[in-house]
Amino acid sequence: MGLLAGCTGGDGGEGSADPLTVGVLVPFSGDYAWVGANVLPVVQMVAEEVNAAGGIGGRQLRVVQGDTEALPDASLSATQQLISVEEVAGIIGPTSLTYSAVADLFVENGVPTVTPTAGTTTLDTQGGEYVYRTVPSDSIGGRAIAAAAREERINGIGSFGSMALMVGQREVYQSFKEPIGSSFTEFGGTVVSELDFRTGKASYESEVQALTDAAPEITALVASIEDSVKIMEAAYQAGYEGSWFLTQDQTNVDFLSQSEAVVTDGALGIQEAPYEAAQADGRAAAFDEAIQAYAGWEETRLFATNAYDAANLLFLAMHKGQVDDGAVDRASTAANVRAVAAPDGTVVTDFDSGAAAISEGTAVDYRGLVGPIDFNEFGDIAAPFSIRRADGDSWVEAGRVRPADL
Amino acid sequence: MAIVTGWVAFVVTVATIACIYGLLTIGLNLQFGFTGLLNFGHVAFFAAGAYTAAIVSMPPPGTVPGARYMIGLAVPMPAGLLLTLAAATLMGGVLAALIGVSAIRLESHYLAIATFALAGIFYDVLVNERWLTNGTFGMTQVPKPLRATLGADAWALAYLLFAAATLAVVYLLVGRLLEAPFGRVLRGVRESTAAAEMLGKDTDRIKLVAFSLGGAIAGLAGGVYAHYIGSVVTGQFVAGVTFTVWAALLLGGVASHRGAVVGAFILVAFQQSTRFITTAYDAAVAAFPDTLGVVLTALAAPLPGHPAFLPSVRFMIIGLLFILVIRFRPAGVLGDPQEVTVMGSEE
Amino acid sequence: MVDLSGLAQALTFGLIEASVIALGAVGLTLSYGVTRFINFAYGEFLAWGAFTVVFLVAIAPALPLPLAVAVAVVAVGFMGVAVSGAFFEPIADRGGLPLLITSIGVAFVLRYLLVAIASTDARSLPVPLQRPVEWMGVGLTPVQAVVIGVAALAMLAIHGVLQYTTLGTVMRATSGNRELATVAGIDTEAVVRRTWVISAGAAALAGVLYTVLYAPVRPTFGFGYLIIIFAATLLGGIGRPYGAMLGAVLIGVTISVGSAYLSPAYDQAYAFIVLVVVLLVRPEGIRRGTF
Amino acid sequence: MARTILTVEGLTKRFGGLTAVDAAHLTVPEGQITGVIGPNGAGKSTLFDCITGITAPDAGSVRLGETELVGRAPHAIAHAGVGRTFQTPRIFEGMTVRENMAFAAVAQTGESVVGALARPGAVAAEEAETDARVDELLAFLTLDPLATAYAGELSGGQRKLLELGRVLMLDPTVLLLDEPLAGVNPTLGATIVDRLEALRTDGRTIVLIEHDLELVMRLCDTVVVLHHGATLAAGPPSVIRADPQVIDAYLGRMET
Repeated sequence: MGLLAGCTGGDGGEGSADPLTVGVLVPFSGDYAWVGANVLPVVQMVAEEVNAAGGIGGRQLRVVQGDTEALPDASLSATQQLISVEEVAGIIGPTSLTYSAVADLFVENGVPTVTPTAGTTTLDTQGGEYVYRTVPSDSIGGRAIAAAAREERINGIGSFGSMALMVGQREVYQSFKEPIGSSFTEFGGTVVSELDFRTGKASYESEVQALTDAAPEITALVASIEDSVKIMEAAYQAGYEGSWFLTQDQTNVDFLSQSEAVVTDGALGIQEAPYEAAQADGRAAAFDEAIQAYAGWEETRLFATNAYDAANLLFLAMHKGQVDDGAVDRASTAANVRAVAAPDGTVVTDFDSGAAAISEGTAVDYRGLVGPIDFNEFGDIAAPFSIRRADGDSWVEAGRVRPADL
Repeated sequence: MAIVTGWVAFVVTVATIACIYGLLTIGLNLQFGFTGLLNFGHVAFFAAGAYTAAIVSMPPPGTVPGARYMIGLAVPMPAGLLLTLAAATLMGGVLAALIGVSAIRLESHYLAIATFALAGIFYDVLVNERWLTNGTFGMTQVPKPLRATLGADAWALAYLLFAAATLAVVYLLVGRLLEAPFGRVLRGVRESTAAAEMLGKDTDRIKLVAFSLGGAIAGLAGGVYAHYIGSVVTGQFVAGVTFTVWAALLLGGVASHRGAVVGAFILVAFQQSTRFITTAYDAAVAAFPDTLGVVLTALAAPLPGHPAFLPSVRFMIIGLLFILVIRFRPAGVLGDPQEVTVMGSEE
Repeated sequence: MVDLSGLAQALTFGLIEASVIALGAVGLTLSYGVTRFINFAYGEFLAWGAFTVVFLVAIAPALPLPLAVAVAVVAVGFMGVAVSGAFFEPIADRGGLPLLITSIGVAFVLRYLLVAIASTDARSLPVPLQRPVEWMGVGLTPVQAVVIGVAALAMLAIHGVLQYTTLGTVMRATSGNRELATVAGIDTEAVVRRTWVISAGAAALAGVLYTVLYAPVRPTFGFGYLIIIFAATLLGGIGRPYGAMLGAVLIGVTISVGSAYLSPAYDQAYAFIVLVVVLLVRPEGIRRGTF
Repeated sequence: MARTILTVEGLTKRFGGLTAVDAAHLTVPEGQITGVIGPNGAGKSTLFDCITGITAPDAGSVRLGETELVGRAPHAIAHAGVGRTFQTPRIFEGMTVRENMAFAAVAQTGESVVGALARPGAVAAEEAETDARVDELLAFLTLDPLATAYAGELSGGQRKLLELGRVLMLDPTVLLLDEPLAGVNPTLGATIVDRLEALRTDGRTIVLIEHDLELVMRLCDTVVVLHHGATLAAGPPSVIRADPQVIDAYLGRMET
């Protein structure tokens, strides 16, 4: 699907009818190819919906892949390809892995960039003019984990006093460590041990031995699905009795299917809480159904909702530029991303309703699947978190953490 | 400064990366092409240079939020650029000398494995020793000299010229070395270490000098890379880089000084051009929706649709490149078959 | 609950991993015997073996695991012959260096062909998760015991082939010197083919055992594990199957004890350091004697 | 009696169970050709390997004039003045004949990185000097027409001549030649013998391993006979030819 679906077939004619290009700048090869596999279909689906409704200013949207390979030099040429050759009007991406290598190019070329995946804390104090994100920062995510671990009323198991931090040696995981550790201490808990481990190892017996020696009540395990399965199974074999707290990467059905209930049952996880409003009016369910059909998934994958919101925001911003100044350009689109999400506008929840309202000249407030999408000065969003507990091969919601609580 | 837009901007980026790979290939050619030292750990010297340049030029830890590294000498730019590049070159050479002193006497197959293993150890050190390399967060504030004053487009062009000039200078210096008796001694050591030894040449020292020089040039490439990308992270220094440089050398021509640089440019151009396969495919289907579109769709239909499919095809092509060059054109594009007896017959 | 700390347990974990390394090292050393080059594509046979079983189990869940493994071992065995015939034999007379560099290319082709088919997702095998049982003072799960058993049986089988079959004698003769063997009237082409079947088959079995022990695995795990297999092969003395077995035990124990008592983040490094030291001190390996 | 230039005493080398060289002793008079003969496996090549440092002897000493050579690296021994050729010539096939010869020129500024880059003048001068010497030797060895050919294209005999020329570039005090005539056609063989005699008259000291006993007896001033790694006998050809031990162990067959 991915190979073919890339083509949204602009009509190739000259003048205003030539296609409006949007770049998806994430890894499509290497260990992180799954990120591209999760994000691309969502952006293509939304783009096809927009094109079906006549596109933006009569111009069809064209989605182009920029493969960063999760390598700095490859991400630089991928970004240059999107900005200079494809002349994209906006970019969905990049991930935390290559953000710092290419951030300069976004700002210099004034390219509106909405990343659905980069939770890294390095972005906490950057962005906001050209770079926005529809995924909450790891610092908020980490704080929510700490808060949930301390409150039985949220996690439904117990108020944990001692915690071990078991974190993979990659920026995308290390970015969680400080927020979880400091918040947990701030909320009155004690961090009994910090274990950084090399990712992608064959087995983790020694690391688990160190964990069982520390004997924490709960372990915050920040790692990939495959490493988490290995660690939790090794811990089960070593007789580890404590609980687990996992991050968004692992809180999904795919993770549960890779191990056995006896290991995963009772493990706590975290996901952006499906926005009550989105759940109440059935949008979340409708999206799940649509994307699972479109991309052939059995379950809505990680970053899918974030990518949905990112795409809608970007296209609405372009549409606003088209309506206000009769043309889509990078500078206006960048400013419009913030405008179309401003809290004071009338609430809209998808491109069609949003575009219609904008065409009539009313200010809109886009509210997505991930949350209300109200950007702070750095282009970050706060989102409510759903704390989940593994039960057999599915996750049960144990409680909620609102941004206000943190 | 609107000159660097559109295709030009992309080509400027790709050309700068090609210059950096050109330096790496010259270094490897000095080690393998001319001296017969099978180095499968070239990326370690590249990384040593990049990290040294970062450590010498990065701001001190206190000023950077969340810094885990301890040393940041904040050498002022742009004056300090030569200093950081010199340090990078020196560190690449020192690391190569350290590895060389222990491994140089090994027979070529074992040297390949030893260098491959030592590069693996060096990668683990980069990831684990946070005090030095900031761990997997990487050194992300490496200054880009004159970046503020020139603005993006002009700077991109200026840095390309700088990288090309560095490549040219290294090319000329190494070229002169290779024409001098030094080059002749290397080739003799490559052909038969025993005979060279019998003719009074201290072959261990010569191999060590060649290996260290190759490592130093790779270190310099690391320095040029660090100031270009502005961030040095462990994710960049994987074994794939070593074998990309090997592919460039084989393509260009083993033991051909010109071939090494040409090979690097050809390979980088090939790698970057495969980015456009999806767009070219879309354009082709869009342009001829009925005839070609049907054929292409039919062709593509059975292929697995997951996005990792296309990039894996690219790597398979690079693999085939290794196989075909060795089998049908061991001398590579510009290599001289006469010269490359080492590829033809065992000592 | 079994206490999994202490030296005895570290040695046990080392032996468990050694059974996988040994199979790979013996396979590699056998093919080195008749081809005289270090094959950097060898790790991909581990991955192909593992993913063939994953694929077979996926399309035919009813198929018992051992049968799927057997099919995979045979299939990858013949794949080894095909790869050798296509890429290595045509330039066999050109000496070890071109073959070694070609094997890098073959490694890329095999690895990314597998990625193209299976994508980069991590997969596992339907193996029950068990808690270790106390056995002579150390903890061992039945699955781990089976893995050691299977590896030992496979090694015994290879030993049997080498010592008590005509193929074995001919293989040992050819591994000494291929030209000499041809002159002595041995059909070396056939011997090389049969050796590749055993060598690639052993790699496939090693890959399956690796996946049983260390699931989930990605299709690129073979190349990463190559250097551990090299360490064992060279430690035992290149071209010596019995040396490779001994080398595998030493490397497995080194990694496990090193991880337990030094830092687990440098587990690969311990195997590398042992390898480099051996290369410098005794390039011909620790095991005296010829074959 | 000519001065002894190279003395080998009690030289022993064992490979596993086999004693390849067994307390061999050898004195090489200056300015003469010394022949070393003995059946295959008598340890002749191993003797050369031990003298030139390629294999470290288990016991014994090798003295060039006053300096002890055992334990020094082959390149140091070569520098000390011991030049050597191999049974099968190890020429640099990927380089031209001229480059093969120029390779052996003694340590030049151009061979060091700094020298090659910083002192082009000195390098050029040395290169000119080397080229002159190369031309002179190539002419002496009748190889001048092949100067620019790749060494890989030479015939067996031409390779022997090239290896001889290459080692002469070192201007060695003692020249160890390992079967310089093996596999060489007679006409080229005659040229080689003629050149060896010219070298002797030029005062060069040569030690020669050769199987052609008739040639050895005719060419060499002294002959040393090795048998199972030990020195069986040494002396002028006439004495050796009549020595009962040698006849019994080695020459007996040749007489009939």
